[in-house]
Amino acid sequence: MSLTNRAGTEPGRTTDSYTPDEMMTVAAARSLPDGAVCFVGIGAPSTAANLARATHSPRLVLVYESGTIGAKPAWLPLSIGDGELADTADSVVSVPEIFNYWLQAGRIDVGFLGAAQIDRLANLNTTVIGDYDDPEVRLPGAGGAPEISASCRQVIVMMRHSRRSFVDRLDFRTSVGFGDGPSDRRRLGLTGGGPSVVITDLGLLHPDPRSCELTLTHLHPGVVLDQVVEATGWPLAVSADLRTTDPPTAFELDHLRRLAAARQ
Amino acid sequence: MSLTNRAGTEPGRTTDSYTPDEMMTVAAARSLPDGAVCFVGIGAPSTAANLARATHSPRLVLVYESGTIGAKPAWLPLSIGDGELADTADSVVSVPEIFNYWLQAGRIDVGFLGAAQIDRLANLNTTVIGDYDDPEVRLPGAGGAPEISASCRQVIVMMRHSRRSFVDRLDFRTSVGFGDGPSDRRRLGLTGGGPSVVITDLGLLHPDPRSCELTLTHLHPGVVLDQVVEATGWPLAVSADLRTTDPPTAFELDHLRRLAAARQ
Amino acid sequence: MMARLTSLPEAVAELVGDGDCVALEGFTHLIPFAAGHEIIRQRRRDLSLVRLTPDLVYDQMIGMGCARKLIFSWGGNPGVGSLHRFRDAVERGWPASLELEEHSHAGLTNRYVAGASGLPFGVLRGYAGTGLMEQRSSVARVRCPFTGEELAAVPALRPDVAVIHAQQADRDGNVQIWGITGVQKEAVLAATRSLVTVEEVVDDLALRPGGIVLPSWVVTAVAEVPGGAQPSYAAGYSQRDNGFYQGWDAISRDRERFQAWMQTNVVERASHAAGRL
Amino acid sequence: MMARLTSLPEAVAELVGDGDCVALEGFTHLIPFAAGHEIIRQRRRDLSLVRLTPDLVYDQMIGMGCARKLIFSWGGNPGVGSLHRFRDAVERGWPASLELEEHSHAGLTNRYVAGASGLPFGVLRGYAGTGLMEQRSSVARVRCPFTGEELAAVPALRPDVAVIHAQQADRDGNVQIWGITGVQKEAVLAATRSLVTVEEVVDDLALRPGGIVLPSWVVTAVAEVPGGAQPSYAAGYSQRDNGFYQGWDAISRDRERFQAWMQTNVVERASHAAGRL
Repeated sequence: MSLTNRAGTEPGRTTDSYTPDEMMTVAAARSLPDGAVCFVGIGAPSTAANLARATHSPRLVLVYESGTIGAKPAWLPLSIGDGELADTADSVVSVPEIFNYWLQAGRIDVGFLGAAQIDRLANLNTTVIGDYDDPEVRLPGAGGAPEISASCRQVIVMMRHSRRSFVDRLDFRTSVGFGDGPSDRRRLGLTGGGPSVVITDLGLLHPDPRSCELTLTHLHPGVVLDQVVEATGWPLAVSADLRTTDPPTAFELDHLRRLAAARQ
Repeated sequence: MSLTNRAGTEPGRTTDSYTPDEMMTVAAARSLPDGAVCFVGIGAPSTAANLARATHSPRLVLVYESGTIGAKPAWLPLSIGDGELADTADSVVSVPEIFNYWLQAGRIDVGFLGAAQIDRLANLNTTVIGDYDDPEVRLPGAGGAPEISASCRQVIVMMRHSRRSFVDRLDFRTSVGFGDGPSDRRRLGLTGGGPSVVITDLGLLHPDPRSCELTLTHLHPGVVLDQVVEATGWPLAVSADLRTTDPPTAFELDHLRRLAAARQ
Repeated sequence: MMARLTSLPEAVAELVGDGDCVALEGFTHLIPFAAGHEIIRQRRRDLSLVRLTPDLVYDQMIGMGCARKLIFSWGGNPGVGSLHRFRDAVERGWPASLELEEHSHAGLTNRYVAGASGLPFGVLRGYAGTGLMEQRSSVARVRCPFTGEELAAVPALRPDVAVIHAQQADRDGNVQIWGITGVQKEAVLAATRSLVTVEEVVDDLALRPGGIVLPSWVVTAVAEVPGGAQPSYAAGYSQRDNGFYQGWDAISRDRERFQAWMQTNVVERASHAAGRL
Repeated sequence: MMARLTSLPEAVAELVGDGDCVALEGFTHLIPFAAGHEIIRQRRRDLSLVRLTPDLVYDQMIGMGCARKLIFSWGGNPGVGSLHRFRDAVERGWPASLELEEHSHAGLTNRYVAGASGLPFGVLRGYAGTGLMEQRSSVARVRCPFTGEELAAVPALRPDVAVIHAQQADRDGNVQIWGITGVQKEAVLAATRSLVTVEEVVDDLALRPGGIVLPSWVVTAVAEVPGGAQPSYAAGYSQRDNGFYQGWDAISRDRERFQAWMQTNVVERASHAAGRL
């Protein structure tokens, strides 16, 4: 990841360079409206959600699968079970309760997922690379992902864009995006809306309203279309109205870096 | 209830008269071994369990369906949800938890039940007298009784003995004792052992080991067999080895009355 | 969506409609009497009332003609005896006939749990061999796909409105309950709308031992009603008025005496004094 | 039957046998490291290990050859990356091959819940459309008798032994946990036997905010092991040693370095010092 851009400027402040990962995190944070209830995994999603909370969404509700509801961490936790999450939460419930009463019941507006592989219908693999019984790489597995994917009103996927991860065919389907096509979520009884956006270090992809196929809608500043096509393992659909993402503001970058510096 | 007897004596103490209800309560208390876990309803069972705890079973564990586990009330609560139960409990859990994790899972040694009607196989009615759709008396209903009856290792039934309550045929079967016969509990998938004894104000009835039919095994002091036969709505089976219950000791009566006096 | 802090009359006017399925839950502790009285004052009709342990407040609502149906598992005056208004409705159709759907505690509890969990049904060991399988209890059988065992299935319960009383809320509408918490969390999570009356609105909702919190965004409205659970109680705030429960037996036995008592003590009482009996 | 207060080596010797199905539960918080280390020292073999989030202690047990099978839902080093010993076992069969049964968190959680509830199976919305339906995940389908919907069914989990770490027990063996409590209550209630290591045995088990209590009579043995959850943490007693989790990545990457580290820091360490890494 050597790509570096110049951020947008604020009057009276020196602009700053930023990394593609920072652009990805800022784009994810922007997608979280104030007051939304987010089911947050550790890593980039947690950073994005806490950035949103520190900037435009002070009333964002963070729910971690460890059972902490309404956590307001002052720094970024390393694990989803860090004491900081429990100490600052409105309520801490058991793991059965978080999955049955809160996630499965459809109380979560936005779920975040990452993955090792994604396909053009936003199905995800976090289980194995290679054959299941003789894997090349054994990944951590499902965790909360299948039910986050099934039950949240919308799912935001955050992944670095590369040919190894944006694949024509998953080695294993851990979580369902749109399955085999537009009617599949309904057929499978999945109550949530499915992936609403895939945010990468190169741009944004949205599912086509009709086919559900992921379609490139935004390039991040400085990224050219060929880069994204090259980094995608299937013939990439591109929006006729391809736009450029607004670069991170100094305000956003400042908060993001303060959060990162306070990481425990 | 006008029957009155003389209690057993303790050296140096004046004996005391006692009521049939006191005899019934004392007999029930005696049936609770120390350390047993009891699921206790309000009224006579709660009195019996607290008497046992005050006398020979100091480590008896009282579980009330309101979710109080290990309650150690200093006085007899009027309701199963009195604050005294929560304040003195080892743990207070939700109602779903008490029924699913504690009762249904088979963690309770002894359940107590009463009823408006009982039949010879110790099935109980707490629902209606008369026709269900046009009842003569609408009773409170099932409460926790069906699952207490299904899941406790043993069930102790406490009822005043009368022809109106010991009936040939129940108006409604709210809780299963032995159903229609010895193999019925297994057929119905009931995991607990079923009723072990029926304690009345006249004597004790135990299910026959083979037929499961309730059999009179003990008369309380001063009660004669004809009284019990007369108060039973079916041809009563009587043990060949019919015994007399030991009368309440002064020690037992003293504790029982202290409990009753401290009732809130 | 955060809970709105409002008054009890406004909350009832907005959230409880004629014909609704309404669960005023509370297991001996924290029974929402004041809210029930406000529903009576606002003359709601044709309600389907749900509760594990309909006690005095449901006896009052039934006797005042609010209810068309009762979904319940134990309808008595705990430690005292019958609910005479409930019995009068069932036995003699006064003031109106009352449709019953009855369960065991475990069965009705698991209806709430299924509703709170977003499942269409719940599974339990229960009902087998009892008359409850047949009596409008909405119970079915389901077979374990692993062992072949048959178990009871109950349909998820999703009331239109859940009404509970709690000790505290903060100004954002987060609610805390402690002591015997019953099935109230499940009732709120299973319902489409919810109203929580509280003893006190506090600045800081410090978690108590045994406390559970309902976050503001799963509660529709919060109304401060000190004493709103009387004659039941709110641990940390009041004691159960056992004398009232015992006295209710005589008041409720007679239709005229009941009506006179309700007129004086509920109907003509200002809403803000609700619960202060 | 009350829990016995005993030492960790005695409890492991008595309660954990070769070939047992063992759940050392803990969701990031309160992970029973000391008990896992004692199991390693006592050289248990052929264990079926169960846990939602097998982390470093399972990586260590797998690398030391204790496990035959792993039932799990997420096997990584949280916030850091892979569990290298787990991967080595799965990818290259070192030190032995490892049979896998894998679930989602929700699925494995509901296996515990069914076990704790005395039900043969649990029901959830899950697995539909995923590869987990096929991969030895022991998942079946069940149809709602009311709506006709198909849902996932998972078989009840009943481990031979559950092992957890808690903050406190009293001298009667009643146990209190607070903070993130995960699925530990369900694991203990689902298991045939249970071992609880605690930070401290106290005279008076005063209930804390957020605290849950496991009564003595559902616990088999309690052992006082201060620091027994390190490098994870025990709220109120210690902080999570995030540096250790990050450092484990390098230690565990290499078989020899791993073995040397385990020899020095676990195998040759006296049991009473367990957990004080």
